[in-house]
Amino acid sequence: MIPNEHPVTAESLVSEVMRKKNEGYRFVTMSSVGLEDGTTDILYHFDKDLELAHLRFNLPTGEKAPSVSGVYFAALLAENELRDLAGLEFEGLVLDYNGTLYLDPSVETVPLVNNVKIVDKKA
Amino acid sequence: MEGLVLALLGIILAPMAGGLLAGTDRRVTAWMQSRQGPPILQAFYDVFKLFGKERLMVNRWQVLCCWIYLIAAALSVGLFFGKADLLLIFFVQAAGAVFLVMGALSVKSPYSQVGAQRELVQILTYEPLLILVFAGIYLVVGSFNVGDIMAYDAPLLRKLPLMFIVLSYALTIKLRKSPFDFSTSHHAHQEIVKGVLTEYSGPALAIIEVAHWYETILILAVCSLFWATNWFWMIVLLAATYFAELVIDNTMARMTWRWMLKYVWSIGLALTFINFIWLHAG
Amino acid sequence: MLTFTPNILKNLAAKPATRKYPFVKREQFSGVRGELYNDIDNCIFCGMCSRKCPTQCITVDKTAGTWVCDPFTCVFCGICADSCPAKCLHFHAEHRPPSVERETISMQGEPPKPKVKKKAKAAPAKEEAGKKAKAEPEEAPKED
Amino acid sequence: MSNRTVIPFGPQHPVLPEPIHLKLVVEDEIVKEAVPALGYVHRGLEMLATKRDYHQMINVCERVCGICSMIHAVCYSQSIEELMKIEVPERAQFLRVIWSELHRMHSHLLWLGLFADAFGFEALFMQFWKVRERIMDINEATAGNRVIVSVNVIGGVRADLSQEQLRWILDELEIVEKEVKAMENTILNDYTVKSRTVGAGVMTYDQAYELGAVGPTGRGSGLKSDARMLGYGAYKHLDFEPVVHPDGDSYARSWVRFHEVYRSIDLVRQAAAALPEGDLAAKVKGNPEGEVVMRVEQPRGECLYYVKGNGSKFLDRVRIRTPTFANIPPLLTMVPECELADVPVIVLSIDPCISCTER
Amino acid sequence: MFKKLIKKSRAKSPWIMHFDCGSCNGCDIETLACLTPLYDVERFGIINVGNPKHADVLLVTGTVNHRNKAVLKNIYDQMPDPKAVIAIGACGLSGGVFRDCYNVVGGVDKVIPVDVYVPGCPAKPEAIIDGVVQALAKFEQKQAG
Amino acid sequence: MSNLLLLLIVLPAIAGLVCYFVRSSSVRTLTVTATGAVLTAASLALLGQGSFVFEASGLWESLVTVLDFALLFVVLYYGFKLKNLLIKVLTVTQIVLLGFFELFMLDHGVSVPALMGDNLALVMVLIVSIIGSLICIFGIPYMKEHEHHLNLKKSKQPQFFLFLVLFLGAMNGLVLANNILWLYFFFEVTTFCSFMLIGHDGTEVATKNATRALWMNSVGGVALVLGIIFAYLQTGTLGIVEMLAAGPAAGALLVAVGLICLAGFVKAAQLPFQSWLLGAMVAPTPVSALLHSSTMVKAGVYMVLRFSPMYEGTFLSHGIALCGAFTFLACAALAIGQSNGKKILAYSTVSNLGLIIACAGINTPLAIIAAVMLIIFHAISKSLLFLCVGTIEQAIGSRDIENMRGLFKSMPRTAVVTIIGILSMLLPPFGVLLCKWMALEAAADHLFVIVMLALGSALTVVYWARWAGLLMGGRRIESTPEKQPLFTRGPLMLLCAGALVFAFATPFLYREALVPMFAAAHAASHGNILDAATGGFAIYPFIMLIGVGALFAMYRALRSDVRRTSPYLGGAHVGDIEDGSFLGPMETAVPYQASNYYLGEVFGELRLTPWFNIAAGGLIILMLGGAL
Repeated sequence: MIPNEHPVTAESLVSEVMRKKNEGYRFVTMSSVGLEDGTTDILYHFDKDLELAHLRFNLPTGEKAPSVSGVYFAALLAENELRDLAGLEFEGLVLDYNGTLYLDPSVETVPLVNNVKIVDKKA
Repeated sequence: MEGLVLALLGIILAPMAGGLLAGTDRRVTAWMQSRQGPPILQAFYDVFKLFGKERLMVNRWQVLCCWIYLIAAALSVGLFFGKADLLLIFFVQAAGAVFLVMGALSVKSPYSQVGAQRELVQILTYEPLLILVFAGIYLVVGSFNVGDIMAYDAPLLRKLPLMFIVLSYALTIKLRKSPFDFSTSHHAHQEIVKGVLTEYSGPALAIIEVAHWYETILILAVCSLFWATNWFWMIVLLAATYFAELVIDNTMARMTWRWMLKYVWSIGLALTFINFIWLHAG
Repeated sequence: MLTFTPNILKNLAAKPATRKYPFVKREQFSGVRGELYNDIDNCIFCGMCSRKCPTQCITVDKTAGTWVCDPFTCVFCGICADSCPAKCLHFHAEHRPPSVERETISMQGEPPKPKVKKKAKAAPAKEEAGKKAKAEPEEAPKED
Repeated sequence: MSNRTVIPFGPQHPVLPEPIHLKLVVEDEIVKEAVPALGYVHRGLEMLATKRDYHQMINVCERVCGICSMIHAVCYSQSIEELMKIEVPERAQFLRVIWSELHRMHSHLLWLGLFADAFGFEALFMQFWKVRERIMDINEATAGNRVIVSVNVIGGVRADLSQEQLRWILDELEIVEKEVKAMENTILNDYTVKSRTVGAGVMTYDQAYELGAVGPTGRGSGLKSDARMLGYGAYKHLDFEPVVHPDGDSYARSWVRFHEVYRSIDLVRQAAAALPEGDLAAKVKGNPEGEVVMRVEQPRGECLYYVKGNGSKFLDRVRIRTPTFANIPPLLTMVPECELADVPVIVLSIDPCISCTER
Repeated sequence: MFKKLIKKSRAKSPWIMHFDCGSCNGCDIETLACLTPLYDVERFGIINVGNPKHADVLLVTGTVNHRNKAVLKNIYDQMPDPKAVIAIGACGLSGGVFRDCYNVVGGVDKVIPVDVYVPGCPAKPEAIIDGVVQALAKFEQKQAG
Repeated sequence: MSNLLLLLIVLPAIAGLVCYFVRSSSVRTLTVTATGAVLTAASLALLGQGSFVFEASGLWESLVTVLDFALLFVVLYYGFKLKNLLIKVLTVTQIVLLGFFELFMLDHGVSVPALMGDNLALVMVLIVSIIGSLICIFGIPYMKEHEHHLNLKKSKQPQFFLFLVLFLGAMNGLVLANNILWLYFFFEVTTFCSFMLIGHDGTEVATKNATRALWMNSVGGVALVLGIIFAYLQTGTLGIVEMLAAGPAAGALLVAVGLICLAGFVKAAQLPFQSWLLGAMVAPTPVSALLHSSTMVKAGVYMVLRFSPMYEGTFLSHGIALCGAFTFLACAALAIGQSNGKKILAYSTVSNLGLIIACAGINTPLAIIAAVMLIIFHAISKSLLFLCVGTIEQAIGSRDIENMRGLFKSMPRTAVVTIIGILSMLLPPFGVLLCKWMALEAAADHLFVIVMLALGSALTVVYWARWAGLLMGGRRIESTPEKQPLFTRGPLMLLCAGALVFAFATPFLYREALVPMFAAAHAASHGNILDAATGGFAIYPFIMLIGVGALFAMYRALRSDVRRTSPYLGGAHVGDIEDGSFLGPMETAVPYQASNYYLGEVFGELRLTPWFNIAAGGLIILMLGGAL
């Protein structure tokens, strides 16, 4: 648990992010952390006047997360990165590299998740 | 006959002088940058090494083009020393430049293409200036012939000081010095890699380098016409001009071709008009 | 325009700043981590260096008394030297020379025996293999 | 008729020291479209957190980026120290600041040189790099290595500075300041330089804020954001004010970086004057557990670490958000409609560090 | 005679090209530093050409990663013979600290033949100069084609 | 003598009628080919006989007058049919003026020789007969293919070849005319022929452009009629030779000459009248080739050149030089902004005609010789280029030069021929450049003219060089060569050979043919530069050197042992080495795409044309006003 952190759900995520934007927050980045139960936590970090604020979103396995790149353009890079590294998929990504941002097709497993194969990237 | 001998002499000596000049250029540039710099003969080492490399080409047009570039450059120097007509010399030189561009255009490489386009803009910029300089010389001497111009009894610099500046723009462009080094550059850090030269390699590159020496000598020879009455002053003038080129090269950023087209044409034409009017008035 | 002229003219007048490296070698600063070596005589083969090394480039075999380091993987961080309890790991200030083949530093020392009286036997072993770094050429691994 | 040219800018390109690919679509050399492709430097070192223990991870984090390695290590050790509630000795904190600022200086001088090279000013490049060698010498003499100094450990630092060394550093910085000053007129006032940098890659304050620009890239657009204002480490004891320029073009960014060199020299002097006596490192026991988010200011801007420990000596997750990662979206909005010749200038003006970005 | 001249010139004019194959920038800036006034490798006739078609010596820094290996191979193929390859730094030699990472293939010699290995993390400019000098000795003996 | 003239002028008309009425393709082929052969032979024979003066019988005189009016009424008919007020007004003006002149002013008692042949005329006849014939022959397979593309039910070829062949006769008549009324008649015939040919395809654009060509040329017609009337009033003769004999003109006569030159300007599509020639591009390629190289526009420069002795040393001369030089510069600039191959050729034509006219205006012997040589070389090179573009267009379905990138790969022969054609327009030792050289030497005393020529020639280099360059490309040796019908390849190869041979024959041509022809010129020429005298070098060995050099380069290119490699693409090259595609973002291959710079912001056609037209209009007014 980090200070100044709030949980959000799939439904409220985009609106919460929107609210942060309206409050004048700057988008810093997103982090993901795999939990023991197989789900993934996605943390959204924001900054305003050197104060950090965080949103925590728990993404169940196999589900798609809503993309916030429509709200903050800068999120597109972070989301594409998580797509590559943790195998998370985002819905409504403004520029979707579809898992090719970092990884060559010759890398066959999702890096940050154990023993998960990458399925046909090009499709 | 005498002309022929002189021409041959020019064709043989020019690359040696050009190579030495290139070596000196690099050495002095290095000193200006607080470096020790390469040996004076470095330019020759480079060329010999390139001749010993594998022939690696994208297509055969490039070989044709680089050879014609060399032949045209050598021929233009030969014509100059053989005291031919300035405009003819210029056209022969331009033929070589055109072939260099065409060789670059024949390759499916965007860098080469962009370089060729920029080279064309450079040709577009300096060609009229050179013609105007020759016209200025003609107005003073009454002939386009190198022999006649050499025989003229006063330094042209006195009557055409501004045309000499115009010529120095052409010189800077031809030497591929900053701020006009954008179609290709002696330095590696260029947005279009090596521009027109990107796809030439090995012996072809060596040929182009030798041709470049010829061109350098040719244009310096044109500069020398501005003080042809006295050997000593001619050499002083050339040395001073080349040193000024080095200073300019080392104190300026690379500009863009849009800037060059606007700036050089407007300044060049203005200087030309002023000088011509001054000639008419004087 | 030409604002840089004073600088370049000054450079032109002054001596070049170039260090004439392979011909004139500058004295190294003390404490520079140039090349790792093991004072194998003092090595107790505890394996601390091997465990602490972030690149895991050191292999220590306690029973055979070998200390093997892959110099091509070593990142010269100095953690091993800091953590060495016997203080037998050191750095030369001079950098490790380039090589044309893959090599490993392998050193044969006297494995620590629980028994005493090893002093006499240690000498010949040291002679043959203890020459600080014995380069062992190795075929460069080829992939498909 | 389509008069467009498609240029693959990279992955190998002389202007880019690092491999990144930009697909540029140009029309008469005006860039119409720029799409980046990354992944040429991606190593995947975040994953090493599960294979190396948290002490060894410091050396991995140092190698996220060679140029700002010191500051990466600081950020990582501060995260672990916060997780483990370790009190870092004051002297270590000041020493960290000195090396951090030396790193910032050498990074900025390096950048100023590369920037000069981006617009074809080779002599200026050489001069900046000549000055920079003095800082490299300081690094080598004090920390044992020129670039990756490896002075940080969890809980403090490994190397110390003696009084003579400090005096020598200050003397050297005196010379550095003088030599840098001699170039101020050229990089900031020369006609040719200005005509290449002024107006190239303009980003307004609002855009910079919206796109999350950090570091000199943001400060060049008037964004007064600098993680050093947080007062982490010894910065809270030092007098510090961020360097800001309002114009938002490449010139403004170079102005900011140029003046930050002076600011860093000043910080080193302050830190050297206030350097307290004391231990170099605190004792470390146990393993980290819990989550933490840590920010520091790198030469390129704000760097953020998210670390999650699970009580073992291996960490669950290390997430590194580097400044260039944040500055790439701004770059993508700066490049379109510029001239092809300005692409290197604009790309370099954010001081891209691809090895940071991709890790 | 001409052949001898070429051979001699070859050792006096090695044009280098630097390719960063996924390094942390440490070795890159040290390679660049070699060009700058204090080390000035132009003394040996070395120019950084930045274009494989002009280069004689390829300096590779950094770990080779999966996306990069094709690029490295492509560049190497575009260099005209004779050519030499110098791998610089722990990463270029073996993968260094990153050799366990999922996206790291390993040393440069897994993709292209390497002539000289320059160890270091990062390799010091002096070491790089040494490496180039060693490569020249090999390079002089190579034949075109 | 009269038989030869009959052959040259009347035979084409008859052959045209045969083509029209005998609607058989084989007969047409035979007729056209035979006519071409006969014309060539006749023109050579005429050359062999040297200059002459020919008095036509009164019957011919009356016939021409009658035909003249008939033609004008036909044009008037088309004016009504097209509902174009301008054509109507201009034609009526011509009819009225000409009628008034014939009825009330002209003294029919005095007869002047109808035809004459001096050096200039003979050279022109050669060009028209030989090059024109080749183009007509090229037209045979071309039109077949052309109509195949259009899917016509009923062939329009008979009509097409009627006008095409008739054109040759009209041109021969025009250049041989001594009676200025005959000149006017043939002038009108060429106008009408070009109108019919431009509108041949019958599309909306074709009709529109044909209409424009008609009214613009009618402006020329009016100017010519006025010029004739003024000239007649001043000199009292209709014979051109007689007028020229009177020496430099002054006062009102100068205005008359100015008007005739204006008519020439219109014919030669000088600014601001260039739009009709550009519009003519819609016609099938043989028409464009004919209009641009050997007929029509050459009629314009011929007229300006023909009357050059009359305005020698006057202000009008300077004005003409300025106008010509300005057209040279402006059209070269406009050509830079074009990617349509035919349009580039069109602008280049106008530009070169400007140079010829500038030479005429400079009016020194050297300049005049330069002008004549330029007419010759330009005709050869330009016809070659048009035929090449036509061939390429039929093969690749586009005339955009961007689509011709790497054409060498698929059409090696045509590509090489095109490249030679382009090079013959801009490089030494080819004739066009040598003429430009002479022109520059001649213009060195004229400040504004030389500045414009200098700028213009640099612009010329740009648009030619990039076109030639992008035709080149890689090709595997084992791939099959292209196939072409004989009548396509024949003219191409002949013209290409002509361009090469003439390049090497330049000094010979100059010394042996042109200088004696313009004997007076030789004496006065200050730099008989193609001789050995000034150069320190004879041009001959020089040209030999270039030739040997080029051959050596070709030898190196073909022989040398080369390893082929892919182009440099930042290391991201994928696929075949010919391909030039690279691996872009998202693991997708990005195909090669490159383009020339057209500098829309500087050299945009729409942007520049109005200003150029205004400037050119101003210059023409200045020129005519100066004549007063």
